[in-house]
Amino acid sequence: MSLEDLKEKLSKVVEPGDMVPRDYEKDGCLLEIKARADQVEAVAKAAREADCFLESITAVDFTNGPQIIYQFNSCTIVSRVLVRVQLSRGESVVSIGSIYDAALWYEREVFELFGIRFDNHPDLRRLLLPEDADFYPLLKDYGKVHAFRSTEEIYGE
Amino acid sequence: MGMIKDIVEGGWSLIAGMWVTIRRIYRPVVTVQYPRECLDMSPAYRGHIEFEQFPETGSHNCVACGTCMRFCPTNVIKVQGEKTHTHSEKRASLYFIDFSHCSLCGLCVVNCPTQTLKFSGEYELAHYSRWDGVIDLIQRLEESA
Amino acid sequence: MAAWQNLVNFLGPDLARIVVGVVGVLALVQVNALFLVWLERKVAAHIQLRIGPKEVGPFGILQSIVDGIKLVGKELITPRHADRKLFMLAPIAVFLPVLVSFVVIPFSERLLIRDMNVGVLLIFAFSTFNVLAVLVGGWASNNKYSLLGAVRAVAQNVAYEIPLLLAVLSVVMWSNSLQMSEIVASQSKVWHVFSMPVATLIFLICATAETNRAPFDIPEAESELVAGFHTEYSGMRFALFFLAEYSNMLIVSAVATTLFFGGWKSPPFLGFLPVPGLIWFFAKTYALIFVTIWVRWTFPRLRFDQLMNFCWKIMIPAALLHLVVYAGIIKIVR
Amino acid sequence: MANEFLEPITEQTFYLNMGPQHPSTHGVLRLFLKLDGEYIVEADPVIGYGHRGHEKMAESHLYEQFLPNSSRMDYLAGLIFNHGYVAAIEKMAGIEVPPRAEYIRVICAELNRISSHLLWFGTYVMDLGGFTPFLYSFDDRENILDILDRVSGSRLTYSYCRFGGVARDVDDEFITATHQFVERLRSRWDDYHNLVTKNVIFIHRAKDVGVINRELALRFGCTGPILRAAGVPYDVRKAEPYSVYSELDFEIPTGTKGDALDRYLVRVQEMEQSLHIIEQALERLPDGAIKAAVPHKVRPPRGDYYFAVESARGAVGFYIVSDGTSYPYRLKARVPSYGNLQVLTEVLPGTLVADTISILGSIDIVVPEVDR
Repeated sequence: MSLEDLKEKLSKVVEPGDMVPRDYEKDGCLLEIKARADQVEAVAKAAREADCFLESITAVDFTNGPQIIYQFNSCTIVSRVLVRVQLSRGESVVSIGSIYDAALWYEREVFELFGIRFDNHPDLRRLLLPEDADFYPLLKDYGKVHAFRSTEEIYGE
Repeated sequence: MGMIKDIVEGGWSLIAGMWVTIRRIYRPVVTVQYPRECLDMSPAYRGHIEFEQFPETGSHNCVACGTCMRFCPTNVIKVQGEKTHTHSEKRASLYFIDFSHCSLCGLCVVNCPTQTLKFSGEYELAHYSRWDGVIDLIQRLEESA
Repeated sequence: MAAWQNLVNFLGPDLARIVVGVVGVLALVQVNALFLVWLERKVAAHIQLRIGPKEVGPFGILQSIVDGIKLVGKELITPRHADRKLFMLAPIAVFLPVLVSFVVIPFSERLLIRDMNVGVLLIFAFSTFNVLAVLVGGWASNNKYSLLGAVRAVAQNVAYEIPLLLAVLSVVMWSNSLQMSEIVASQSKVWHVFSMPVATLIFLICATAETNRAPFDIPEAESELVAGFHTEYSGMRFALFFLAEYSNMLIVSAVATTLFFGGWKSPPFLGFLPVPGLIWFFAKTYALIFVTIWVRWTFPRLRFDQLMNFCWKIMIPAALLHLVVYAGIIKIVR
Repeated sequence: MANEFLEPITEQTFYLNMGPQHPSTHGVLRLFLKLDGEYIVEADPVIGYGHRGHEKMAESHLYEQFLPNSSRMDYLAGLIFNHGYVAAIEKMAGIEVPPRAEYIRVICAELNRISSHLLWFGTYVMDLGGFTPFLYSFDDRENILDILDRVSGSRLTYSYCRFGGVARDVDDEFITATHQFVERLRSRWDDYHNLVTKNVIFIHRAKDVGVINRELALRFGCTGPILRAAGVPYDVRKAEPYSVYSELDFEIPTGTKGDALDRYLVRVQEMEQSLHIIEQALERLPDGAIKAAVPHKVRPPRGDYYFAVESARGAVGFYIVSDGTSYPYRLKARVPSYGNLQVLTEVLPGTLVADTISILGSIDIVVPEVDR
């Protein structure tokens, strides 16, 4: 499966304007997709059909709400796709655990570290932290951090 | 027949394995009986830091600029300097490291502007109390001199 | 009064013999276990390019005595929900059959405690007792690892008992007696290891399995079941299990020596050497033990189902076939 | 039928807590197993006992200050993580690394990979009950540690790669010692194969055990030797060549079935390939500087960046969001063992307790790497 193939599959589920090509040499990924929270499942399905594997799910906390980042990559030809989902505070996302089993743990991790809930997740317990942890350590208002910024300050949009 | 072949081949593989181990019995041992004999440390070995003694001054060159303090990831270093008289250069009067938190990254050594820090070859660093990990580098330098 | 005296007269020499024998056996068992622990550590170390014990005594030979003293000094921990009585009983029960088995082993021509006419039977009857102790210990510990280990031990020992006995049966048929001294006598010309090598191999493999030694140490399987049936045992109770393991090694090696390697007899071509039978006996026994140790430190462990398959699909048919073939041979020869 | 007259058996299964303290969970991993006899019905790996919050630590540390943390995630392949982290920041900040430094990094990283595989080899066979190969492989591994100790000053957590180069130059003694080691390890293969690879007991314990096929590996995001054992020639060193790997010639060993034996063979062949890489790199080792001039505090431009390297266990990725200061805004480490461990939930059910050990060992996890 080539990158073009993946692009074609993805263009069916997101608007072409939301697909931003990235410079691999500079950024380490080839394509960035700005998705809405309700598009995540469709994007994951498209990636799965294009024979990609889920590299990681992570999140970044900004003043204007956390951002979830999904990374898909293919094991035949490098085609790293970054799916960026901007959430408002307290908003939840649909779990893609039914499409990628790897997502089950990544989502649990994001949940416990950022407090982002994943709908339809079969087992949303804490993974790395103790079961009774009532804090979300990677949020920028927890503990010692260097800065707390908005997305504009970093991506300049 | 296949089964008998499997048994014979399997048995042969076991004997080959036993041949490998029995030959080792008379080979020289490779372990070092540590407290009885010690190996030389490699020249690059990174122990905790200590002061370099410069032959020109016979002492360290620490000017207590605090670069090492700021670069230390775990805030291991505490340094204080004083001026002996108004126009003299600042000199370190207190230099403590808490080795028990040190990760031996060497950022202090790399970033030291006067190159007065170096790694020691110390490797027997187990202590009974966590306070034994606190080392006074100035005192250490004086004792070694 | 007369009856009492009669009893003493009747038992007298025999009683003295038994008392001295038991004391001697006890001493032998202890010293042997201490020596074997040291030997095992030393052999393992040299196979692995290490030195092994070296600090206590010359070549570290006193290391196991020091270890023993340490174990005696340790607290005996009983898990909270364990079956206390059985938990205490198991280490004793595992040690008892060891003592009994030594009664019939002929160490040399004269040196045997009791020359029973059912010697072989007695040894194998009591060696089966061993597994009961393991089961009791594993069950009473109230620990899942111990239980799994005990269950494995039972299945394994029951299975391997069969080919073991079948292999011994060939020897018994050949020498026409269950008496240990008779079996030794029957090997004056040819040792059974040369006349029936397959039976010897079967016996040695099964004996390794019976004593739970690697590669058949699945009841203890330290990387799977922590320590198997003796996970919860500490101090002297653990030491007794340990002692029993090494004594069992000595017993099976001694029995193998008696049954297959000519017992206390010297090798035929070395008959001119003025070496007493006792030395020959122990030399052979410890040579066999060395092989067991060597095997242990070479191979990985079998999986449980593979172990059972190996027994039921290879060992038992082979032993049965061997028995039938030898029955025919004996019929023809005699 | 007859069953109607029997007492209904409500519970046939029981739970077994394998770990956090267990001889073969390699660290503080806990496997929560539901057993039916010795057969596993359900498996739930419980992780997080060694969670140190490296990602949170990064947010309050300078880029330089996070450097020692990188090799403490995976203490067995510390140098590769080190390399990955440093290379990520260099790419971000546009730092050119002198070629000599790149070659030294590759040599040391490959040595580190071999040392990790050797340790795995020993512990895997030890999990299966064979104790002796463990000490033989440690004997060889000790040579690597000595070599790396000579250049980096540390035996496990190297912190050897620095922004713009490496911390210390290598000397002739390093080169001869590495050559000697390559020869020594090659001469040891025969013994290893006779002792382990051809051993009938070992083959029985590893063959057809814990089959992870391509489909399963992709669903769980497994990378590294697990994916390669399933027949997928995916190696970050080939797929997205970093450092000087594009100039070096090596093959990606693959398996066919994806069972424990395939994973074993893939790793053993990988060690041989690493030796091959080391030989080439030593031959081409250029002269020159070992460190580019870099500012005391690196300030990568704003934006996000992802960089992947191949560790001994699979694809390691560093996802870094920079806000233009000398502190990372967010640093995420994608670790290979995470996906590799998670696949146990699917692979373990239906196997025996003894197989659990074999599968867990063949997957080669490093728990501090999973926990981070």
